[in-house]
Amino acid sequence: MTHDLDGLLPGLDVIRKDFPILERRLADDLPLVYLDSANTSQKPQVVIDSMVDHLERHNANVARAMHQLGAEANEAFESARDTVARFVNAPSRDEVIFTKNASEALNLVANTLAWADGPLGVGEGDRVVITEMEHHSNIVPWQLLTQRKGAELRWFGLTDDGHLDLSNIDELITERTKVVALTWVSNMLGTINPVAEIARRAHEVGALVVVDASQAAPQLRVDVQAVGADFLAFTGHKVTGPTGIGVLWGRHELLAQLPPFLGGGEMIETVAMERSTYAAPPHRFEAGTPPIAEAVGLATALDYLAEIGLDAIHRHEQALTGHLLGGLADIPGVTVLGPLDTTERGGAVAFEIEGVHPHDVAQLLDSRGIAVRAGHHCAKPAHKRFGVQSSTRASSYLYTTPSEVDALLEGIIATQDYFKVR
Amino acid sequence: MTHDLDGLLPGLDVIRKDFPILERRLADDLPLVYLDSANTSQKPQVVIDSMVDHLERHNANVARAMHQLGAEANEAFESARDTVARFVNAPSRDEVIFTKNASEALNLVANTLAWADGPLGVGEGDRVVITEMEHHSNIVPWQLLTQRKGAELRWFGLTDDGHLDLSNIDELITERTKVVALTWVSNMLGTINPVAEIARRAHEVGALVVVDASQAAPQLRVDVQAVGADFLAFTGHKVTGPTGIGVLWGRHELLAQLPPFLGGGEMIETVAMERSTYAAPPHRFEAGTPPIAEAVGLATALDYLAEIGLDAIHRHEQALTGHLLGGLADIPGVTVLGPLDTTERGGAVAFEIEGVHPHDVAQLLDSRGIAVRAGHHCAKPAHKRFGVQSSTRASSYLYTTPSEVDALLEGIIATQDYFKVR
Amino acid sequence: MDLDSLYQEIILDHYRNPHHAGLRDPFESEVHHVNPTCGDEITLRVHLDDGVVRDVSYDAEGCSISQAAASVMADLVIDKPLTDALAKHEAFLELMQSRGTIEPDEDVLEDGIAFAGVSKFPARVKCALLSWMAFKDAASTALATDAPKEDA
Amino acid sequence: MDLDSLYQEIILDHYRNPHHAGLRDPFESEVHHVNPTCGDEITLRVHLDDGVVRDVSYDAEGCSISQAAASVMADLVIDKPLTDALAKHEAFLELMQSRGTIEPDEDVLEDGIAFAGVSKFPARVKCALLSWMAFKDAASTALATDAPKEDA
Ligand SMILES: Cc1ncc(COP(=O)(O)O)c(C=O)c1O
Ligand SMILES: Cc1ncc(COP(=O)(O)O)c(C=O)c1O
Repeated sequence: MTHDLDGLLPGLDVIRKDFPILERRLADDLPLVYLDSANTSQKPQVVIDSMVDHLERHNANVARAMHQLGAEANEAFESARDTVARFVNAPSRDEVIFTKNASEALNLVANTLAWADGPLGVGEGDRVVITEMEHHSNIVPWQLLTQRKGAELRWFGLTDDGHLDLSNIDELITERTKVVALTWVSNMLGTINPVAEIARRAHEVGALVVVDASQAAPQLRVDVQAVGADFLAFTGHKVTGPTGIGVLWGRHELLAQLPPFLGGGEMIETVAMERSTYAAPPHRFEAGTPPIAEAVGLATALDYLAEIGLDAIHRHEQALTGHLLGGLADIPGVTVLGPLDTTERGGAVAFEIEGVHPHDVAQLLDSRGIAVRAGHHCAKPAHKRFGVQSSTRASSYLYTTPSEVDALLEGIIATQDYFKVR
Repeated sequence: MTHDLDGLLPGLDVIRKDFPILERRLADDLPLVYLDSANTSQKPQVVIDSMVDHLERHNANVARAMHQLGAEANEAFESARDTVARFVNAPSRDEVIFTKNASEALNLVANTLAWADGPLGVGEGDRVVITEMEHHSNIVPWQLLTQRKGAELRWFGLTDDGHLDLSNIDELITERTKVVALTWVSNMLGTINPVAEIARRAHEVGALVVVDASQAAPQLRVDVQAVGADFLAFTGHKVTGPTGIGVLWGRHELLAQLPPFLGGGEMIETVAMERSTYAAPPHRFEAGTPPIAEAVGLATALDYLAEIGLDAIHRHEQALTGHLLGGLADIPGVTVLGPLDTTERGGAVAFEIEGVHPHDVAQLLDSRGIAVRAGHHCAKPAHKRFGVQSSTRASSYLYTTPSEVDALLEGIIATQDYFKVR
Repeated sequence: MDLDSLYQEIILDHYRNPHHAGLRDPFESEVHHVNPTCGDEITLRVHLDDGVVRDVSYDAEGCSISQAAASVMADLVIDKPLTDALAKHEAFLELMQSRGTIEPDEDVLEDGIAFAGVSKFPARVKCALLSWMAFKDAASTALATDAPKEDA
Repeated sequence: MDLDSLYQEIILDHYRNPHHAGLRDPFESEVHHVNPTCGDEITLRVHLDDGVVRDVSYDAEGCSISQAAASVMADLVIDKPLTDALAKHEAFLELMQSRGTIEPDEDVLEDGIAFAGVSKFPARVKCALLSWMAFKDAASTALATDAPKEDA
């Protein structure tokens, strides 16, 4: 099989050397073929090293400490905020809020909108619109919000080929619609949604647009201004950064009007026993000691991605995805869920093998050192829409090689053989 | 000055070698004298190494992954839960919830009590009792809860010598009281509170007891059963663990009755577009990808502390605190805020120097390589109670030596000289 | 990795031809259990009579391990006194938690001994236990209904 | 660490004997600013008349740097046209953000040049700016009141 696909990252071998885990040997001394990057990405040495350096040399609490270590830690933490602001092209660094993951970021928006007085507040009779392809983390917060406030939850359905069904957009996005929350890239179907276009429609009726960029940030250039979002969330561990950190970007004018989310240290202006006043954004939304070493690691990760170039990473993903989709099409009994055209999708490919349950597929592949994900990928409704309970998902990233895709394709055939469905 | 205080940790020199940052040289090539451990603790090499090993060899997402790396990561994460359960003597591992810090843990309790139906819910006319020595993270969540629900917030005042004023306990803890939330050890005054006794009184009226153990966990043996708490929170970065992780322990019977906190992946049982059902505790309260590498680091940290022994650490802290309090008493113009008897306090000592503002004290000390904290230490009400806007706080830990305390005492005298107040 | 110890022929046979599948009347209790991690589901009914498990019927969706486990479980408990059935559950649970260290007793677990290999794959243990947990849950509910007779 | 460049004699003098301290009438606007990190506070009043800063009075609690900055600021802006006062604010802000790289202009900042050393201590920059931020805030509110006269 060919290994010189168009669009692959130049120096892929060198890039792979950045990721120590890729040298791991698994059971039976097999090399690791990691195709679960949409679940979590691997970390380059430089990210790990930056966190180690922070912990070994600069560790202190931030914001509060006057001493040299404190100043260093604070500088490192706040300059991570600058890095994130650059990464998403935010108009202001004060629009960048550090959370613990993308899920907290989305809950932060849903909760503060529930508590907000005035025009931003979501209340009885208001409508929130989501989509059927959302990750649970962009469904459940809105269910909780609408249930608690007596608001209405509606959603875009999906077409058979895995796109958003926008045919009833005028019925869904109306004067009553206060929020439209949707994913930029589906973690199950891989679909890239026309977020800018939907944002434009939502803004026409004055609705707020919340974009879940958890799967977009790793592989597309994120420009919050171009996409026209009001809020945008992503998570550190999927962009080669550490766990324990996520990002919420929000338009400053909106953040300034929202009430606090969690209460505690760092988010206050002044505290008396009777009542407190709150700091300006972003600190208002960052209660307690933030993920400091994690912010350091995340900033290093974003710089690492930016240096390689998001456009180049996207091309790499497209090349691999094309190679994978082509290979899958050649195997009888395999069905892909989601768009088949690589220009319309990200690098996560969910598929079914007739006669073999996804867990058993994943198990067989694992016995060959190939790591994929089996299950509902936190997208039960999208699975239900396609009449399946679960699927197998392979997802590549900037360190993935065509031969790893080939290994997967061979592994699928071996799975069919093992379970005698070929 | 004497360096062989009674109660110091044996092998202190060896322990110090575990902490790479203690070799840091600051400006003017001065050695680091880190006396800000109540703000955040330093990290032993073994904690850093365990996180590096995880990231370099075992990194994968948890719960969802079927492959070998996923099983390893899941095993590491869930066994960290076992370690925490052991550390706090929890009856069940399912009572241990990982949060992002102590602040989130306290907000988790306050929010789920706000949303709970039935007997646990806090509503109009109900009372929440806190104390005047709480950290902002154990004040603001209860202000938000009581304001949002029309409940009443009351608090224990403080005596002049820095203890809780329990004289009006019968008036505060009544049939209307639904929650009593208090700190075990004050981060400003150092006071150790009689939590078990107060918990007993609270339980007599059926109130829930929430213990903020953020300052206790680093230096006292925590036994949730002995203390009689219903919920107990602490934070990773103060127990020689990483940032980005905290712990909420809660009685299983209560957790099982509480509604979810944040919504998203991992916390669900099943999700449909219309509605979802939720997983059992602890997962119900852990939305999204948890702090995995951080849990690994935290478990290593707790094992590290347990190996040295919490009782031995407590004795060490008492020895140093006694030495510091003795030294401060000998310097005219210095006043300590909080109890003067070492048996009644932890290792954080806040003080004032007449005629020099705490920031200027901290600055002078910093120029000598001594790191202390100046400000309100997220305890504004307690400062107000003692008629001060801010204070200087020195806080020791298991790696602190008597000569570091001596350096502080000399630094204080030098500060007085510099500002000509001696 | 010893795949064949996981996918024993007996397991694959039960997977391809599950015994007692489908939902039947009569029953005293019906439960629905989900493995939230992977989404495997089972709806399971128990018919108890005089302390004896007269029928277990189910509708399950899941992997080979979870499907085969349901089939074997039904074989093992149907027409057994509930106490025996629960003892088998205990034995199976212990086997699953053994990480391959226990030699299962064929007299007690019959085809269930084929699952010994599963215990070496921690991620799959939940699959094997899903139907057993559902059975235990349903049986205890049914027991409440059946109680008067048992007392008699 | 060059402590003496931070704690210049001029700064310590202003700290010990702050100019224009205390709250006075008349005033068009009063603001309260807090440095949430350390708790330093200032209540500050501005009296504008015909585009001229007639008085700045304040009640401040804080460290030597923040107290001295308030004193120097009041010296610099009182009896100056508001535009000049705001220009001085800009110059001071620029100095503070310079990390020691700017040579301040004594004609513009007078005693304020003593704060050049503060810019090398990032943690203290906020202290030096607290009163200036309060002044800017109060002045813009006062300006709204004063506006008709200014237009005249
Ligand atoms: C007593 C007390 N409670 C709560 C906290 C909050 O901890 P964190 O900032 O990690 O949430 C702290 C530390 O800052 C503390 O000292
Ligand atoms: C599309 C999407 N949204 C949200 C999330 C949630 O991210 P996290 O688990 O880090 O909160 C994920 C990943 O799990 C995702 O793929």
